[in-house]
Amino acid sequence: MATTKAEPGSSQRFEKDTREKIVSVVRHAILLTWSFVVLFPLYWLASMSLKPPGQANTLPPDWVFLPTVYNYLQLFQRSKFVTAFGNSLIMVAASVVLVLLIGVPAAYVLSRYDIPMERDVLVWILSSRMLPPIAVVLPFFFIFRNLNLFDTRIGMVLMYVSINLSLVVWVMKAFFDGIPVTLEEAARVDGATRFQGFRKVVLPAAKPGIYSVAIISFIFAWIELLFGLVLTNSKAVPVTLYVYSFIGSRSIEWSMLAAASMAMIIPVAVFLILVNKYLAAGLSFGVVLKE
Amino acid sequence: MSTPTQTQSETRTKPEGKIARVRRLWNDHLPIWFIAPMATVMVLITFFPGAYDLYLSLIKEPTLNVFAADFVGLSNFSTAFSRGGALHSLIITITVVVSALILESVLGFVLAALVAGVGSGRVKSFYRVLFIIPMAVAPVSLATIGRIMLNSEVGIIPYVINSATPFTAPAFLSKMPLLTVILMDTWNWTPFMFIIFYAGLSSVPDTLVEASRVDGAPLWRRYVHVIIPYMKPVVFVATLIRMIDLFRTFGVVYGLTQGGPGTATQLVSINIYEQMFVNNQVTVAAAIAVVYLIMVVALCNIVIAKVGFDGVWD
Amino acid sequence: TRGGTGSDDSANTDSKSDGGADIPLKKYQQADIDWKQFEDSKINIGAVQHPWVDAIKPAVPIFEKLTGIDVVWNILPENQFRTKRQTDASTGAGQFDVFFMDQVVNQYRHEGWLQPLDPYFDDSSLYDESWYHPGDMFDASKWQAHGGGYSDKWTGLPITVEVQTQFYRTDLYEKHGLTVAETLDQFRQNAKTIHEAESDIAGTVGRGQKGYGMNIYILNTFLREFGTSLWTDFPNNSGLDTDGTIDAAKWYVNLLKDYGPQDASTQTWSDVLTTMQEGRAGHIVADANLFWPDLTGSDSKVGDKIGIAKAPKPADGQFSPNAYNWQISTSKNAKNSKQGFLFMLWATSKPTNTWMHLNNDAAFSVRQSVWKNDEFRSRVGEDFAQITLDSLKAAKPDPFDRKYPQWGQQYSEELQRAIAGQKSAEAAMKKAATVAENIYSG
Amino acid sequence: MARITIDDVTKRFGGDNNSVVAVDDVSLEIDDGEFVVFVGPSGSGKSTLMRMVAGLETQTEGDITIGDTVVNQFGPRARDIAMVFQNYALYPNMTVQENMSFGLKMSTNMSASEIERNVTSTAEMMGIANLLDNKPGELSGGQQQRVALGRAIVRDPNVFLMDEPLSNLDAKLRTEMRTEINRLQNDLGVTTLYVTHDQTEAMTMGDRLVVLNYGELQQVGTPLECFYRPANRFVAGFIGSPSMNFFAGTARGGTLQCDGFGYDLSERMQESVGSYGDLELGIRPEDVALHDEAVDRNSFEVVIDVVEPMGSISYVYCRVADQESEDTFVVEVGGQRPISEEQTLYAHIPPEDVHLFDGATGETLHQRKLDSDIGTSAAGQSQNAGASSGTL
Amino acid sequence: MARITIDDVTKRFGGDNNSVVAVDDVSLEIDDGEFVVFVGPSGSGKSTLMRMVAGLETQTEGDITIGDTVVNQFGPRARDIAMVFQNYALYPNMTVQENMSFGLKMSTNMSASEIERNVTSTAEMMGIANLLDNKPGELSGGQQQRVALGRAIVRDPNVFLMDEPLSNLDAKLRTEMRTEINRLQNDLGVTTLYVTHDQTEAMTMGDRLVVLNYGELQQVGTPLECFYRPANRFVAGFIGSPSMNFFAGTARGGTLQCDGFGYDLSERMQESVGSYGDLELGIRPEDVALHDEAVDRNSFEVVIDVVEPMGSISYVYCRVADQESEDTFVVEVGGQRPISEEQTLYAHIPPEDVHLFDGATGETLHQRKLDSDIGTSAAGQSQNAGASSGTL
Ligand SMILES: Nc1ncnc2c1ncn2[C@@H]1O[C@H](COP(=O)(O)OP(=O)(O)OP(=O)(O)O)[C@@H](O)[C@H]1O
Ligand SMILES: Nc1ncnc2c1ncn2[C@@H]1O[C@H](COP(=O)(O)OP(=O)(O)OP(=O)(O)O)[C@@H](O)[C@H]1O
Ligand SMILES: [Mg+2]
Ligand SMILES: [Mg+2]
Repeated sequence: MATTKAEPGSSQRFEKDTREKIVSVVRHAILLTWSFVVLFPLYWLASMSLKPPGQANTLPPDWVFLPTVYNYLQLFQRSKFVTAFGNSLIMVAASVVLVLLIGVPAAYVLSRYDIPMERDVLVWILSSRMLPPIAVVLPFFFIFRNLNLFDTRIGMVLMYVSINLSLVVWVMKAFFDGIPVTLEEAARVDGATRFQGFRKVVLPAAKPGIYSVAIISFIFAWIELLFGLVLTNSKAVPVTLYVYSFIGSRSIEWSMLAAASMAMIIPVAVFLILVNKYLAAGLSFGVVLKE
Repeated sequence: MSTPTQTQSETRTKPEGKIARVRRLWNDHLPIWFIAPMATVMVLITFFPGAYDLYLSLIKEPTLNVFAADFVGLSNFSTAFSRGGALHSLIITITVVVSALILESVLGFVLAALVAGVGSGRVKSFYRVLFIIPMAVAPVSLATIGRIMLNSEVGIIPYVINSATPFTAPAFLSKMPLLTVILMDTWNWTPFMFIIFYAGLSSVPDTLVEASRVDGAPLWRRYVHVIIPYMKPVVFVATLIRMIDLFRTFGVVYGLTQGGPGTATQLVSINIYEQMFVNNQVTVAAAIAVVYLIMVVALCNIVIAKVGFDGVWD
Repeated sequence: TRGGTGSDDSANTDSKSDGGADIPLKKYQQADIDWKQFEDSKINIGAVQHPWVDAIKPAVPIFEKLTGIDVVWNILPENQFRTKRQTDASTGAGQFDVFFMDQVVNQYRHEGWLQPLDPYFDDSSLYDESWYHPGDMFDASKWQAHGGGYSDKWTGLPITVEVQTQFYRTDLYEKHGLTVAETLDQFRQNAKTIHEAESDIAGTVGRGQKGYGMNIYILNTFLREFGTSLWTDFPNNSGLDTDGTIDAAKWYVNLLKDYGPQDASTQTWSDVLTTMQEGRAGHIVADANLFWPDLTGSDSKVGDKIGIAKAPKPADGQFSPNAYNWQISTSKNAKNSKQGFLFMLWATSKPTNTWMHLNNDAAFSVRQSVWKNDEFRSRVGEDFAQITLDSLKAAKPDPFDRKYPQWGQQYSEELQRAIAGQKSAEAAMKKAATVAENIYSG
Repeated sequence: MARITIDDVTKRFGGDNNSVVAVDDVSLEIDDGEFVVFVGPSGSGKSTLMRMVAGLETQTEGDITIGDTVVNQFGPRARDIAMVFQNYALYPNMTVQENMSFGLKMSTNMSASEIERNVTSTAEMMGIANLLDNKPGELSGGQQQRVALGRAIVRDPNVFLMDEPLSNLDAKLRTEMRTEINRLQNDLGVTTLYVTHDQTEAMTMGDRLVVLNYGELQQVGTPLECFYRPANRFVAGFIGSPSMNFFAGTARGGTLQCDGFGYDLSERMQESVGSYGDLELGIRPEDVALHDEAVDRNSFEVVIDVVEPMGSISYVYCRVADQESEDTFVVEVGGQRPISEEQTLYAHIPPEDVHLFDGATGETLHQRKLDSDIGTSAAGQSQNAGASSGTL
Repeated sequence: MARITIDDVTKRFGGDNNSVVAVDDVSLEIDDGEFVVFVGPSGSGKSTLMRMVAGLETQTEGDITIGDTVVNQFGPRARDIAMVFQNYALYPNMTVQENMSFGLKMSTNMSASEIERNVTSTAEMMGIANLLDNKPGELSGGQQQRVALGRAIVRDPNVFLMDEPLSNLDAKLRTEMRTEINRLQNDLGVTTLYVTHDQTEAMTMGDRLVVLNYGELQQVGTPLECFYRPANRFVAGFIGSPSMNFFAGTARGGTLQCDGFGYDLSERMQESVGSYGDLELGIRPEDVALHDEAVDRNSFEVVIDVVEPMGSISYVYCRVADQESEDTFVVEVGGQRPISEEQTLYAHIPPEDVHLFDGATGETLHQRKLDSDIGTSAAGQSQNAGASSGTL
């Protein structure tokens, strides 16, 4: 027994180690390839934004170049851009808050109470997402003009809410399904009203779901264009529309466009990094979570 | 014996002030208060535009005055299919939806599985954030920058392909527009599938995977027979939502190709746009939208019926 | 000025942005027009992201001072602007008092969304013919401002005109000993030479992208030069399947397929421009003179190597380049049409127009006087000015009938298909003809 | 502190036509300060009954009174109860401190400092004072359980409700916590309802046991009453581990004829049984004796099937030698006694330890004899036994 | 069927500098067909050791041999084992039939009909034949457990691995399944490793016990060896429920001076102890006698703290009257014996039942006497005890 122990044992271990190493190398090779696929366009975008105007599309490319923040300075000197950017930040953030305020309680009710025809209700909610915006923008234009919502931030906030509400309801319903009912019962026994139980106990427990759906809603609203185009004029113009303004009918300001596009990525990236740790748990759609 | 009412009161019945009464009303009917705003918004954003489109699709000249409207039955629908290219754009849309959905799901899943297996938490976080970023690129930017990057003369991508690989870069936008559009959408939206699948994967119990390993299942069978079925709710909801979103894709494709060359990438949404904003055929556009809505709703119901909510939310 | 979307604060212009205009008010006040009658009102202008906007904006404070009317701009890229304009007009919202008008002019007129300007011209408090000098405008421009010949009333006032010309790389021509093409055959030959001799450079570039203002804008020139026209018999025969059209299409399609960039069929104005700017093409088939400022500007790597010439024609054809005008119009539902008319008048008046062209990089005057102005000619270059003037004088603009957008779109799709190699030029044009005729018959 | 009265309470779940009767016409009085344990198989309605007391479910029929108030219409909030859940139900986002303060904040007007004082002292009592700033996710199972208890205790409620609070703990911890809860309840004297299906907990914790089956009350009494004086075959079989052995048989002429052996009924038994025919004989594993030879007529030959040595004792599974079926019964013997499988021995059932049950209804007909007075005195007042102590 | 050899196996988790040693240099031979039970407190490395045998973890050092093959480099797939998990780990999307066929489909070339035949016959054996078309979600805990077992059995593997397979079941079901697994393992004769922390399972199921603590092997032997002949204080305390009572003391001149009482060491004891000073005396609860009066010098006065009546027996928690601390020890007495709290009695520790341990290392110095030959004969071969039967 002791005869052939040490040598083959260690060599076998070595082999197993190498196998694990190979698996890990292949894994990272694939992940890095995709990282490259993701990063290359982003890198190109960034490099366009950091090159002097006129040098954006040079071929062969200057892989190495002296970066300049000239474009960004230009961008942020244009008061319209700053206004639109701020506009968008405010409107989108407000819409995320509002859509959560509307959607999360509704999702809670859908999860906890017996709703007649629940399935159909859920599909109906999802159907609000099925028509292309282009097909609904005219009716909304009417509503907005008649309700004096045209070219108002409130109007845009409502529009963004309508884009994201179905998503919020679906994701959060699934998430609430995974939170044990005993938690609220404990709160009620502890003397909390149903609402207090929801607000103080269930909501905090739903944090991962809320953060996840918030970031996704944020993104969907942040990149929205068509409603912004048709339903605003000057006061509530979102940043997407401003980005468009670098695309002239005669020429495109490549560097500025790139700088503006990069600037648009930044809030999302920051938000993403902030809620990163919740993302894994937040979107598992009712599959019961491991602790 | 007394049969207490279904809704118990939260507090003992004492003489109550106004505020207390409001509070009681609030708490006793909480579900109604909770669901009412959502229901209101939903009614507004589904019924009104839907009804409007339906109305438009049935009349001759667009007018808001229902009494003056000249109802023409289904003639707008026949125009949509005879001259409006509705069928063609439906086929294009379905092609894009199906292939992009498959690509994004598979890729998203593979990436999620690979990232989930990464040992170090920091590296994991890094990939997780990085892989989501493409979603944040606005369609305007993506389409415009994409066009120039793909440009056969001055674009960086053909340049890199030509100079760094043995292949010759194809003319992306003119010779393989549909594929280019699909790939572009894949770049843009694989993150959505990735993050949801990632969340789903992190919730598969380890023992289940181990049980299948002990049972002798090789890697791919483990995924096919054990992990993916376990994640069914996640897969189902993610693909359903992505499918719906794909059906209404507009910005990126319009920016890239405007539906061309010819009508090679003319999605339904682009067709509706052109009918409405180029041809000024609002009623025909509405007819296409109605057909399309019916189709998507039907499709969703079929998918839901086939796959079922069972095992999704029970 | 305030409000508006887009880069109106300092976009595209460096230092001249802040009301640097210095046109004496006197030049306007000498007109027999009651400029001040709408003091303290406001007009909304819906505009396309276009050099004209950049050029006139610095002068707008003068208008505001002259009239006491506030000007609010809404500036958008062409496609987005169209969407917005259509929404506005079709829903009767009337948010724009003045807006850019293009190929849809007769469609809008036919729908009753457009307001003819003649009543304002007849209003003596608003208009002074002797001061305004409409005779100075090119006939082609005035013709297009009357619904492209479909209306006997003013549909708008023309603001810019652009005409077909050809641009070439002087250095390459010199290197390969080429002469500037006058005929289509020569042009093709030149493209061939450059294409085959230079590895990284395409023989030619041209707009292949579909759209009623895109590829067909160019083809329309050639089909006329081949002796045919659009709507040989309106609305029964579109003229798109005549021999002339088919020959023209064949020539254009083959040229781009043989010596153009690989993805010529998808190229837009900005693609063409960038390709030329980056020095990756020998010449532009023949496109608007308005390429000139950007081709020779600071963003261009070949700025000092660009030559301009008249558009080529078939050996036995008649030189008749296409010309296109933007006009500004007002709608039926606009709330301040009179104020808007004052603005149109002011913006297209001789003093403003001249100032823009002398001081603010404009090069698209609809007034002949500018093209003859020495100061202007020396600023933009003698060649450019002379060739543009000659071309404009011979120009034959497209008639935009009321369904032009619709059939034009499909016609351009067919042409794009041919350029992309999906079908032959002949088949494409025949199909386009059928479609166009069907649109009127069915 | 409060007395609880459950009066003809019935709970049906589901629609009118296909409803499940979870609790079936149960009446029960629980004295102030009493510790009552609900036992019964899974699905017997223990949780439902407790949840109705909590106000988390509304009974379909009947009244529940806490103290002097009929609480039918009150939500849990108004009932002044505290509950400990099987999965602890700690609020995951709050620290231990916050978890414990939550109830006080919600249901009293105490000042923050007062709350803190209470929480700290309770935490000290529970030995979790050093965990106050941790989140539940950072605690072990036992610590979480302590927090859950502490959260209930700090509220100083009228009634404690505990639904299988220990079932997620491992054996060792469970023993520890069991003693702790016992001690606490003794000290605090708060009326307590406790659901379990653990034998040991049932036997050792409560002043009284409430045995439920299919939503129906089977027996209410002290643990020892239920053990020695089971009201019916169900209780006899349910209480005690290993279970009581049952032999079905027919009484004929003073002899109970079972499968494989006959058993002579004593006079006392014959009196109790009267004219019943089909009976079941019940005998606990520890009361059966195994001999090498038959000792009297009531001995019968058995074959040893399996021996489970437990250390100080062994469980021996025997098969009656002459019987037709394969059924075995359990006998408890000393751990050091050498018995091997397939061995043949003689089992003896001492008449004084025998229970007899009606074969059809399961009703108890005859009870074992007892040395002390547990059974006889208690058996009579079984339904309304007061808060007698758990010791003898 | 296979023999398993675990040879100097060590498992470290985590990085090089702050690693956790989960299993520490364990060597073990398991005979073909043997049923070995791993016990030990939580975190002692039981699961880790088993998972290394399964191939789910790779050992850091050492070799594992199954049959004649060193399997270090094989994944679980190649080891021909079947495993039963604590939470069953049934595939929720598959029917029972599919769950049971899955392993066969994956690891053999059997035809579909053959698989079906095997599954059906196993299902019949396990009494779940009527559930074959159900999904796991529709089954009760006990049924799920049966399916999990059936899934393992149907594969006819070399080795069964079971990690606390019964811990999610309630007491009654656990008893049932315990006997069933025992019977099955007897019938099938497949080498089985079984992890548990349940006393009863540990004592009754295995041929041998493997006791682990902090990843180190404490003792390997039959359950009764471990019970009666513990190798050290840890095993003595861990095996048996309630635990053995320990009294720390100092041996001086033939007397062990403990807190509150002195205990005269018998001659045999003094021999075993030799010159050790600090000792611990161990005595099992069932071996202590409680008398009304002192019986000999080794009796001492105790005050009764708590009495837990369990039916046929009661556990009495006593405090040594003269001791300084509040510690109690447990005594098992007959269930009907009337003892009440705060009563004063005399505890007697019979010298023949006493264990003595080294106070510092915990090593066993002196073992109790035994009537039969369990201990003496077995103790010597403790490490390599063959597949001796579990009965005496
Ligand atoms: N919300 C409900 N809807 C429908 N039936 C229910 C509901 N809650 C409980 N039941 C049914 O009522 C009966 C009693 O359930 P209960 O939970 O009270 O049993 P239990 O004694 O607590 O069981 P366990 O020991 O498993 O916890 C069961 O048949 C159960 O299926
Ligand atoms: N994957 C892992 N990473 C790091 N440490 C681990 C891992 N798995 C186990 N450990 C550690 O190894 C030790 C042994 O764990 P193991 O699960 O084998 O214990 P166990 O005896 O099975 O306990 P239990 O009875 O609680 O199941 C513990 O300290 C545990 O924290
Ligand atoms: Mg229960
Ligand atoms: Mg374990």
